[in-house]
Amino acid sequence: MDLSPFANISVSHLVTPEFNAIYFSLFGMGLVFSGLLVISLYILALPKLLKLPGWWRSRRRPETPGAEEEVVAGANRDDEVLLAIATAFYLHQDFPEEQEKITFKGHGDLDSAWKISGRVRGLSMRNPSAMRRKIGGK
Amino acid sequence: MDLSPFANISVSHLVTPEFNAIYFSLFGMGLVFSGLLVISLYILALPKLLKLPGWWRSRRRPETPGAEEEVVAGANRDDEVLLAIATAFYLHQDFPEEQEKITFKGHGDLDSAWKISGRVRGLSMRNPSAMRRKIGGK
Amino acid sequence: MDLSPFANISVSHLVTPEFNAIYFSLFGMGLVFSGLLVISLYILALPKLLKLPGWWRSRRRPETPGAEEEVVAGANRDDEVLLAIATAFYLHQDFPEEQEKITFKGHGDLDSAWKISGRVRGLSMRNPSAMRRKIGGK
Amino acid sequence: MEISSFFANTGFAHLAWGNAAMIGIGVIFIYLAIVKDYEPLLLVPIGFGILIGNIPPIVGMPLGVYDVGSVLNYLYFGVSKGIYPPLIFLGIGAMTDFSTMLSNPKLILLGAAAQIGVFLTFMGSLVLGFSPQQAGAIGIIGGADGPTAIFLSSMIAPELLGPIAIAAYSYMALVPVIQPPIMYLFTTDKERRIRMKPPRTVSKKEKIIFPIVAFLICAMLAPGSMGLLGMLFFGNLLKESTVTERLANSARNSLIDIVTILLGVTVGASTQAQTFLTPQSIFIFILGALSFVVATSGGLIFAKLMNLFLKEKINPLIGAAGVSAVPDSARVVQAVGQKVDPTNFLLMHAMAPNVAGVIGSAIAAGVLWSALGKF
Amino acid sequence: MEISSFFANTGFAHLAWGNAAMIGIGVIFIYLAIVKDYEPLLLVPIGFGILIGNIPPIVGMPLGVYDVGSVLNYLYFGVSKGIYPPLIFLGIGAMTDFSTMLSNPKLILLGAAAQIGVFLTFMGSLVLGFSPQQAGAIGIIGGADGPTAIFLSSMIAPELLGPIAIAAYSYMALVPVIQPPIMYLFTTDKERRIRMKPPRTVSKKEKIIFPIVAFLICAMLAPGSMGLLGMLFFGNLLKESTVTERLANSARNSLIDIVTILLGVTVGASTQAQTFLTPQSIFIFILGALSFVVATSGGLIFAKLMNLFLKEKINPLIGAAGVSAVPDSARVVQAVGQKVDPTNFLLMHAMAPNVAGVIGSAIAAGVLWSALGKF
Amino acid sequence: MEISSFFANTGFAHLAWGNAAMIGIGVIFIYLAIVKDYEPLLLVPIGFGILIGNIPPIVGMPLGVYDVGSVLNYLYFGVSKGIYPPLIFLGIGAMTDFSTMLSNPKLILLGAAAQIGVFLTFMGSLVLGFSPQQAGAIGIIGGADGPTAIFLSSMIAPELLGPIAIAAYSYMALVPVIQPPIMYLFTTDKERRIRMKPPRTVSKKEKIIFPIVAFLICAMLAPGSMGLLGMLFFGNLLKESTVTERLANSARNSLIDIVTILLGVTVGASTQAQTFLTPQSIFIFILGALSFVVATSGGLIFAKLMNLFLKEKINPLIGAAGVSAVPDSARVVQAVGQKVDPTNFLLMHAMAPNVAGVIGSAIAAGVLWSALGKF
Ligand code: NA
Ligand code: NA
Ligand code: NA
Repeated sequence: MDLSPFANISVSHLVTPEFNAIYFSLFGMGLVFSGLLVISLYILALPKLLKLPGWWRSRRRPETPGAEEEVVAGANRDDEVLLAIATAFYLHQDFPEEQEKITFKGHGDLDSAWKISGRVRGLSMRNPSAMRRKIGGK
Repeated sequence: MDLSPFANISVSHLVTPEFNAIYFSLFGMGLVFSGLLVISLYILALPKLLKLPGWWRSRRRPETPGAEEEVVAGANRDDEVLLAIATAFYLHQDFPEEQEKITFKGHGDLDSAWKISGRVRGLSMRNPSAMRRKIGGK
Repeated sequence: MDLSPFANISVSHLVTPEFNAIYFSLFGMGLVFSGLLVISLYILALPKLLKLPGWWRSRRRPETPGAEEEVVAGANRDDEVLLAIATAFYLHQDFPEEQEKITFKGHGDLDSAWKISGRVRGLSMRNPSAMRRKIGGK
Repeated sequence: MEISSFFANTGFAHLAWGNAAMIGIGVIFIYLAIVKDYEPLLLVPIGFGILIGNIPPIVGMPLGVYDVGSVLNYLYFGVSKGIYPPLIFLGIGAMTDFSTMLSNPKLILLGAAAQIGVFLTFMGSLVLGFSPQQAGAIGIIGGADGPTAIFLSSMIAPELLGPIAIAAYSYMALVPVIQPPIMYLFTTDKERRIRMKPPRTVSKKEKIIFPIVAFLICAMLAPGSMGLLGMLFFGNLLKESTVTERLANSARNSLIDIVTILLGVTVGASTQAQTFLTPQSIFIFILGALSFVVATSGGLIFAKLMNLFLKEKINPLIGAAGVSAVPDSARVVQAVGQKVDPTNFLLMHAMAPNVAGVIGSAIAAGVLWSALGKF
Repeated sequence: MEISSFFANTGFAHLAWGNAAMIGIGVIFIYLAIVKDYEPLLLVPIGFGILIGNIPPIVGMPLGVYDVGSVLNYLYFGVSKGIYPPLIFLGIGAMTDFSTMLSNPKLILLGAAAQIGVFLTFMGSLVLGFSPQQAGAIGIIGGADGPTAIFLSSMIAPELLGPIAIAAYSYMALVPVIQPPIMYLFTTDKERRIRMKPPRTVSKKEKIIFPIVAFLICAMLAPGSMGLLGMLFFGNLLKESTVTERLANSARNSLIDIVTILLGVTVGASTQAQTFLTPQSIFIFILGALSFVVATSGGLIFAKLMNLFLKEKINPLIGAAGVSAVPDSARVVQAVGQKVDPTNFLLMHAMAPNVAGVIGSAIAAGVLWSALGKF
Repeated sequence: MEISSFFANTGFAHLAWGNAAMIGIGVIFIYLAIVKDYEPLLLVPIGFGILIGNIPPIVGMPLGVYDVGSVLNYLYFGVSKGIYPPLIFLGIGAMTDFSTMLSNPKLILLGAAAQIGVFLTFMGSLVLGFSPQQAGAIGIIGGADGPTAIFLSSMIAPELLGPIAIAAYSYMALVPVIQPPIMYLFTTDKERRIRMKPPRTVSKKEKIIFPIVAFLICAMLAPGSMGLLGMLFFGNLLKESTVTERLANSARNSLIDIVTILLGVTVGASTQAQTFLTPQSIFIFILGALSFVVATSGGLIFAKLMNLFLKEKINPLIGAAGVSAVPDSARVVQAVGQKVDPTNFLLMHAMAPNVAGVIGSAIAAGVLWSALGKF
């Protein structure tokens, strides 16, 4: 085809025994439309679904977790705060000169950076106001 | 060679029928020198080349772009500012409590971070003082 | 096994002619214990080892380096400071309008970011107080 | 070993006019990126890659992207196997905010309408004598998504990957030049003045659930789009989940940057004049331009059609954003809209068809792949 | 080419109940990660990966992790060849502070005791009819370290990699649910109130020398653990050396994030119902749960044993941290301890067995590999 | 399976004196990096890699860099195929400021003069009985650029890659020890006092155009240098273009860090005593030291030669910076210069030959490759 690029031009290529390009293209556009149509219908439906009471309960739980959970979550929330104080104090005795830096490092390493991001998020989620936001702004 | 490393030492290795190492080394040094010499000559010549009027015009254009460009560029410059205000206002109504954060996110995401860097640069380039700097300090 | 998962259950698998799993498991636990035991013994011993005079001297050296070293290290310490001033001054003349930015860039690039981290660390290590910290807190 | 053979090895000896021309094109790409600020993050790497790719090749030394064992060949692996595009989609997903789309779902259909450019170009390519596989890969240029175009052609028409990728990225960069005339042609001044009411607030929960459901819908309908859309929606979930911020952050920064650098420079380096400057390539560029025109028109016309049925009219300009080329075409809409009414902010509304267009062309690619990948 | 064959290609046609079930599991993983905040950095990628992996496969299209030439297959390479786990250990080493361990070395033995879970589960798996290699890979689930489990099974039982990885990460995420009951069972209220005196200061020099010597000891004893522990201690040296901060920083941020994303999504995608939902997998999950229970008990009991000989008692709760699952099990210790005495801070002390447990299970993996990798 | 075979598997059983010696060397590398601050970003990874590489190998277990299928073997791929060096050059380019070189181009020639070290060492190696390919790879040690040395030897003498890489990085680290004596030997006190006038300001446009033109010149003259210099100048364009800052940023941070970690640790791990401790290696270290001495002398002498013709004299000390080893040799120049005149700032001026030296040795590598890569 490189030698005579124009030789091979023909509308007949559109419909061959084994492949009907027009038919296929219509089908393809149809599939693209139906895909995005389903998505937009789903988006329209979602807010209503989220209103259903059942959902509320299941989503509410985190705000008032079960006993076992409470212990862990609750304790975690406290220790984050108390631990910071304890750590700051204990480190203060050892490296008075570089308090801030080490305090930060100490905390950052004990409660590894790798996990802290998730943890902090977690706390904010348990925090009611953040939770409210998460459930839908108002 | 591992067994008798010193057995194989001989100046004769420098010049063999198929490879003259001395000749080659001289050539190699020559090529290295010529390469860096051409670069330094080019560097000496460049400032003079950049003085040529033709260059000026082509480089100046961005400061006074053509009609079509103007629309887009101009509009972009404005909307960055106005949009920020509009967004801030519109978001303020919805999430009064976390204005800054969301305002930033909203803007950052709409006008995706992926492109914003390029965009901001672009604006600064269209900004005359920045342009002056770009063209050469004075 | 997929067809009749329960058919193949038998304690006899633990001890076969070619592999004694019980024997092996005891050995495995032993190896795990011995490994961590050796580590903990080493940790117990280390502080005492570090007290040995020989160690002190070898570790002290950096605080009072040999003549040759002194030149380089000493000079480096000074030039970091003086160079900053010199650079700031020399750049101030050329780009009065964007002093900070360029000053920083200029310095950052001359004394490449790639190396600066190592360098700065290096200086702090030569700095007695930092050194003291490095040797053990008090 | 003769010194003369050295001069034979220096590039000058082999420099073909084609290479010189391509080097010129590479410099123009870099110029457009730096001075005109057209898609600089893509055109600078591609432009420099074109320079690298057109240093005349040396026989027996593995240097070019096509020389087995060369470094460029190893880096090109991510292009030729279609690995880089999904990773780029991962990063794009981690930086995309679908809330405007969620707040006004009917605008999504504009992103579907623009895909007409893909299929008309597909048929046009068949007419010009390209094989169905090649035609499909050329058609996807109309999707205005570089990664999608590279992914599909690496799967069904690898022999055309270079010209298709260059065409796709070139026209994406030229969107501010290509689209405005078409937008003026198909819209009246009155239509361009239409204002749309601000989008509703979208709850965090909607944002979190969206990528999961949207992925399932698209992947079920067109499994071929799974690779691209899976990563796009996965990246978006990392962003919206609120608990994986650090992963989303690395995905939309170091990961996408590194992949973009490698993809750009190797795609550029794949344009050696010897293989690139062919009549086929010229056809591909013509068809590519056509596809952008058709896609833009499709979005505009469909928007006008929708207005026949909608109570509260939409501004047909935003139909042009359906071609994606995120977010440039949305910016063009904003710019053109503001020319007639400086206080009219269409950018937010245009983002909905814009991101929908990304999904639309990924689905189209999936359909083309599953239909043409077989035989 | 028939249109009907298209519908045949759309996922719906093939959707098996198994796939539907797995998709449900994937959604649950994501739910637990986002709402319950269980190991979100792992469960979100794995959960979404499960969705991707259970889109019904299309014959002839390379889409899944097991289809040669598919993008997922290339990304899965890092899992199947055991490349990702050492890189993750590199990042973990660059963020781990061994100082609590250095300040109270006897607590290290608790990390060894917990490995009893590995070997008892190994024997249990043999009894259930698994091959020695498979049994070893299943046993290591008790190590409560995802990367270690993936590494070992990729080496000696690749056919079980999917279920083992999922089991390991699931139970690591469920540590806050699994461990507390066992901790209450094996400890008295009085024991839970034991306070431990604050750890001594550790000199910078000790921190620098530690990773070097520790690596040599472990690698000499169990060369099979070299790959994982070499990277772990190397990363830690980068962190402590004070002169390679920028390398440590990239290792614990962009590198580990990128690898975690790729590992998570591909491991998730390896759980296609067709290969995943087997009686073997059910056994593996039962054995995995067992191994966590045994490991926790082992740590608690050994702590009580040590108290028989120690003058200043240790709080047996910290024995439970020996299973690693860093740092969640240490947090559970802190939480349970504070329930009886809110002013008792066990977290620091629990970190010692916690990181020791990582080393311990890596050694165990090395032993299993060198013993079972051969025949 | 006998327990005895376990002890046979533990490293102690196999520990050869050679391994012990190499482990000692690894520790020394780490010591020099941390305490003496010699090139810590390279010596720490290499040093730890030496430890990893000298844990006595276990027959039948894929652990070392040379064992097909081992993790280290996969990571070593980037070294053995020469993929890492260009990526490192990409990052170096993205952090290099060529403005001092642009402001005083005649100093560039000093970077050429220093390459005499490469070619004399090449001839010396031939005399010692190395093959031309091996001799070329050994000669490039005199280029004082680790990545260049690794790249060339991976292409023409892979069997010597280990010792060459170690020698190159060792001597780069020892530049502050090796160079000063030579600098005193070849320069008079009066010469060391010479002051040079501050460099002129370089316009942004010059900085942007430079990498493009410089690349074309170098690649045309020595296509073999294309891989390294293409990436170096591409990275520099990303930095200077002002529109691709985010790409330059990722290239000079996460990308170069990750590649440096992997390159360092695998190169270190390639020094198993069994293959490393050979008479060849000893020759290579002797020749490497020689090459650094010759290169330094070459730069100094050529600077004095230039002064015979120049009106405004240059300080010959900066000739020593022509060996590159960026930026250490430039720092040594600054330090030695300040010893005689504390108010004389040579660092800026020394950076010109310093970066020119990088380009010079890449060209030399290209020449050697194209000449010796063939037969
Ligand atoms: Na599109
Ligand atoms: Na463990
Ligand atoms: Na050099």
